[in-house]
Amino acid sequence: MKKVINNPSDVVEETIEGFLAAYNHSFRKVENVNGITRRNLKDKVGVVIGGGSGHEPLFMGFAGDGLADGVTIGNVFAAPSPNNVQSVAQAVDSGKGVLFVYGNYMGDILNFDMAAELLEMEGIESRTVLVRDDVASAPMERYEDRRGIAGDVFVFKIAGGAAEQGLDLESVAKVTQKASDQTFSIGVALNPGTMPDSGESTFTLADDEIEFGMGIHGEPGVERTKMMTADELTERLMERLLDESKIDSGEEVSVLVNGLGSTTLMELFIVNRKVAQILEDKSITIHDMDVNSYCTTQEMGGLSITLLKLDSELKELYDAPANSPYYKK
Amino acid sequence: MKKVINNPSDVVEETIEGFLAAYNHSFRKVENVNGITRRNLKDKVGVVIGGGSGHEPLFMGFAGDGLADGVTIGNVFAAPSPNNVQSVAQAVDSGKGVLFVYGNYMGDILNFDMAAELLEMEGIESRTVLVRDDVASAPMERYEDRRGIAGDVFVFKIAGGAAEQGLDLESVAKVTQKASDQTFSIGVALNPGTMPDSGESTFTLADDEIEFGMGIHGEPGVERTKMMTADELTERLMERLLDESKIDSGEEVSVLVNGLGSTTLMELFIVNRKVAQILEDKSITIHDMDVNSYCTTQEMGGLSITLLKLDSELKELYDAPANSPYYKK
Amino acid sequence: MQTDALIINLNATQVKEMFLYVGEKVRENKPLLTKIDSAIGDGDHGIGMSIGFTKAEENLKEKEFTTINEVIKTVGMSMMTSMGGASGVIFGTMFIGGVKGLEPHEKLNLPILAEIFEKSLEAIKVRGKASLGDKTMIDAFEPAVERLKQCSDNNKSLLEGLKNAEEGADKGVELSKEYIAKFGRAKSLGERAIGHQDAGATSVWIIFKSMREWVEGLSKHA
Amino acid sequence: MQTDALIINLNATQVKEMFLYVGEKVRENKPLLTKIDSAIGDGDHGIGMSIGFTKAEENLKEKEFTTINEVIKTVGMSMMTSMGGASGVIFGTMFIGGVKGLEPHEKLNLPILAEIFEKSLEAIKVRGKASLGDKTMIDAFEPAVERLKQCSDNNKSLLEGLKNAEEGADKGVELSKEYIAKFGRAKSLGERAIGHQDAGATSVWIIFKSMREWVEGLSKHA
Ligand SMILES: Nc1ncnc2c1ncn2[C@@H]1O[C@H](COP(=O)(O)OP(=O)(O)O)[C@@H](O)[C@H]1O
Ligand SMILES: Nc1ncnc2c1ncn2[C@@H]1O[C@H](COP(=O)(O)OP(=O)(O)O)[C@@H](O)[C@H]1O
Ligand SMILES: [Mg+2]
Ligand SMILES: [Mg+2]
Ligand SMILES: [Mg+2]
Ligand SMILES: [Mg+2]
Repeated sequence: MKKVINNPSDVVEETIEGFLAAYNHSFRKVENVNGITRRNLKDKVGVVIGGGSGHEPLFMGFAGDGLADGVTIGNVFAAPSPNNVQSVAQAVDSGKGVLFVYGNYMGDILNFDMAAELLEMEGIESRTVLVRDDVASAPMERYEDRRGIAGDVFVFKIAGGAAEQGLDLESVAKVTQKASDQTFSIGVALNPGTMPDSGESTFTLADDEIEFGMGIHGEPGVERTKMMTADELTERLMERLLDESKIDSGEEVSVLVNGLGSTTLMELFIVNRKVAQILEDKSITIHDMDVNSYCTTQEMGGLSITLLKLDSELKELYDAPANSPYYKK
Repeated sequence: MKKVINNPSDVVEETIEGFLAAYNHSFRKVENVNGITRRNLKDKVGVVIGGGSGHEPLFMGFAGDGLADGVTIGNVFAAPSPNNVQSVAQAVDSGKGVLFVYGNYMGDILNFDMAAELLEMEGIESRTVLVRDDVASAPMERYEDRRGIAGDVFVFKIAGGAAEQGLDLESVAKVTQKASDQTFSIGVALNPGTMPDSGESTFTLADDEIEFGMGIHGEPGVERTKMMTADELTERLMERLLDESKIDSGEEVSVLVNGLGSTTLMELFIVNRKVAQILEDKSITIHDMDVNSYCTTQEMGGLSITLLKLDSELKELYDAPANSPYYKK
Repeated sequence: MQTDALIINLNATQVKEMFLYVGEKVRENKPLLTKIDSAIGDGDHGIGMSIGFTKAEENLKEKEFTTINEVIKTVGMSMMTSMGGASGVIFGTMFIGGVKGLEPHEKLNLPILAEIFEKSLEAIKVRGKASLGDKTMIDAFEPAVERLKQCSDNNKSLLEGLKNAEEGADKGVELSKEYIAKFGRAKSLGERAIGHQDAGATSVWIIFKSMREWVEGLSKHA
Repeated sequence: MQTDALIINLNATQVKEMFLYVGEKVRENKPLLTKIDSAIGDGDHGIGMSIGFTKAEENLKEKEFTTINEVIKTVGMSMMTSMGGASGVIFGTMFIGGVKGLEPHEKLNLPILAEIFEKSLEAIKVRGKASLGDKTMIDAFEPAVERLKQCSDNNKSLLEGLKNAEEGADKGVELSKEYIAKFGRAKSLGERAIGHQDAGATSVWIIFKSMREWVEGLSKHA
């Protein structure tokens, strides 16, 4: 796999430099660590998101007005270190505390939790909301084991919206937790991505095979099957998603059809068309649909579908303005 | 190559349906043809863009406030038919005439020109601006042979901005033509895309080879070389681009680093970092940088760099608000 | 059994049947055309021609025709409106261009066919600004049209005319290998296009070949 | 020539040299560790450990040390701050955890090493909530620490202690193949993880193996 990179050990630093070269007017680098913050930080709860890199535009693309204030960026597929998290949190804290929002992975938890302890010693209060949207990653009985995938986007949006409203840390954490609890995703993998460092594929799949429920780091899914049509594939995904989420007729959702990297927008639109048909057939109200490649794994092929079940509080926050280079509402 | 599609002959229709399922509030389908228009059309010159599909989010993603009013969509890599172009133009015309903006390809010219004749018979006036940004596609002496690639985006932006200002058709065409004349791009290909219909690759390249100047349909480029680092590659591209465009110190540009499909945003940022360094070294002022995959060729790997040389008129139009699902200013 | 010489006129229904057969053959050759266009173009010519003739079939089957003008116009309009691409207009014009302004005919014979395609050729040249040797479908179409005229001038049968046209197209395809492309997506290839035949020229040859086959079949089995 | 029994104490500079050597060996094994992590994890363990020990080398080389606490803390802090991932905290804790609150020592001997790693093991368990048999680095580290303690209790030499620890780690790695992962990215594999050794456990084994090699080299050449 050819990658347009220089020294593989510099990819994260250079990615951040390239991001800031373009969006320098709105963001600045946090000194000494791989992290960024918004320039116009406000007197409000700071929202810090992050995780391993390699999933661009996640996470950097989700800092901005009505979104995150700071982003802590690990190496490719590796959680950021405690001091990285800590430095970003310090940079965004206005005295009102910091909310961490990130996907449920052991590495991230270890590092963010350690950072939270260090911050506490400095008198900076923090709360954490884990994103656990991937319904294929563990059954409901082991909900706490579910991983975070593209659903991140919806939870970041709600957290950013709530913080922007000026709520206190406890309240921002509470509504963000609700958003996380109401966010459900499922994905399907077609082709692997490759690690920029080693050029190794994240998994292997036969030419005519796909895997339902595979994670964004190549974590094993729930079923490997033959390739099928877009409509069949979408039906399979939606069936499982509606079943797991218990979202039913009369309820209202926002939808994200997320590409994993190399899957084209054309394909995502074709899937989205079927998603809309299925939701309409089930009398589930579509509040909004977003079709984009927000949470990628290098040039991995495949997609995920995310549903955020809305109540009036979440809907108001979902609709609140948001503005970053890669996400706008 | 696995593609998430249904019947290959339905990809364009279903892509449009999926797009409209998501963005139905802002766009509507043009009856009987593969085309869309904005819902809130204004009493102004209509801007119609389009071309073959398969390059998503081009072209559909560039209709909206301050952008195009209508989009005429051909089959994969095939220009839209004359009646398709005509129907979209009729749908957007408010009596002030229609500006066609599209890339310089024989198929597109044949179809748009024929549509223009048909429109003239109906009393609808039209003008055409061709985008010819790809400096690698023909030498300056054969400027009229240069193809249009990602530079489309800048020219669409200016056309949309000028029409939104309420200028008359002649004036919109004139400033759009200036933007086209001042837009310069060059690309490099790493891996082919595949045709959704046949699954055929658009070209072949050895595992360690890249091709400078290759077109977005796999048209042959100017040089096939071994893979190199991101910095070397960017230097090569920028040298040629600055040389061909004659953009020099003291001048001001907007920059687009465009991914061709499967090349990751991480890689595009790494390239953008170097682009910024080179422009700064040459004392060329960077007005704006955009790093995105706007003009793709299915899952083709590679990227292009586009420079729009700004004067005060173009700068004002560039900065004017624009809002579509895939492009915002 | 009818002899060659007897096949002088085709009525509108026969012309319709003939173009249905042509469409079948073009569609059969989709992979070939795609492969040829892949070598020096963007690989979609087979797809486009297939779409065009599928639409033509749809529109032809739907109706009864009394004039051959209507049949040929239907083929052309189907291609023009459904295909897109360079070849949508060019091949659309190959049919529409020749019947535009032509007085209605109930029968097609060689002189009329020659007249129609002569006008088409002109229309294509006006539209696309290409001429013989530019590595386009004209490289096959122009020699085919010339042969039609010659045969018509010499009072040959329709079948004889088509046989000659097919041969002319075939030779044109061969010659197109030697040309440098001046139009379309092979243009930037320069010298590198040499050795590869033009996709559109190949389609022209297939069209004449299958017209000839159909008329030949009629001669044998009628 | 010094005999095994004579290697009782290492001063701070020697401990520093030893960990520079350990770092070299871990970096040499980057492809192996990556491969193991690829089988059931996300394939970045070798990269992470390499980054950590490169940073450790940088920070160790930069300074003269008087206490072994400082050396070990430097190794741990380097890993903790540079690596990220699960293993950044876990392997950082493997070093920092043991010297936290420990009175300063100028020399490292087997009892002190055993004490340090015993504390580290506890700290890792508190942080990561894993225990023996959960298919983590603990599967190698816990038996290694036990062997260190036993040898220390029996007044064995540092080299003897390290030899035993290496053996314990090695066996732990073997046993880790049979476990189902309860933590980290292999967790969702369930039964499918069986047969594959844990990446972090393998790192622990490499660390003890290279500590042993370095001390052995010292015995032979000193
Ligand atoms: N200006 C022109 N005049 C005549 N024929 C042309 C012209 N441009 C292209 N063609 C024909 O069209 C063919 C390509 O058709 P097709 O592949 O369907 O369209 P596109 O080039 O838009 O992909 C060429 O092989 C050539 O024969
Ligand atoms: N909770 C934990 N306790 C102890 N060790 C752990 C824990 N989670 C993961 N590990 C160790 O970390 C190793 C994985 O490290 P690495 O691949 O660098 O991080 P990541 O899992 O974040 O990709 C595992 O093989 C395991 O030995
Ligand atoms: Mg990892
Ligand atoms: Mg084409
Ligand atoms: Mg073509
Ligand atoms: Mg790992």
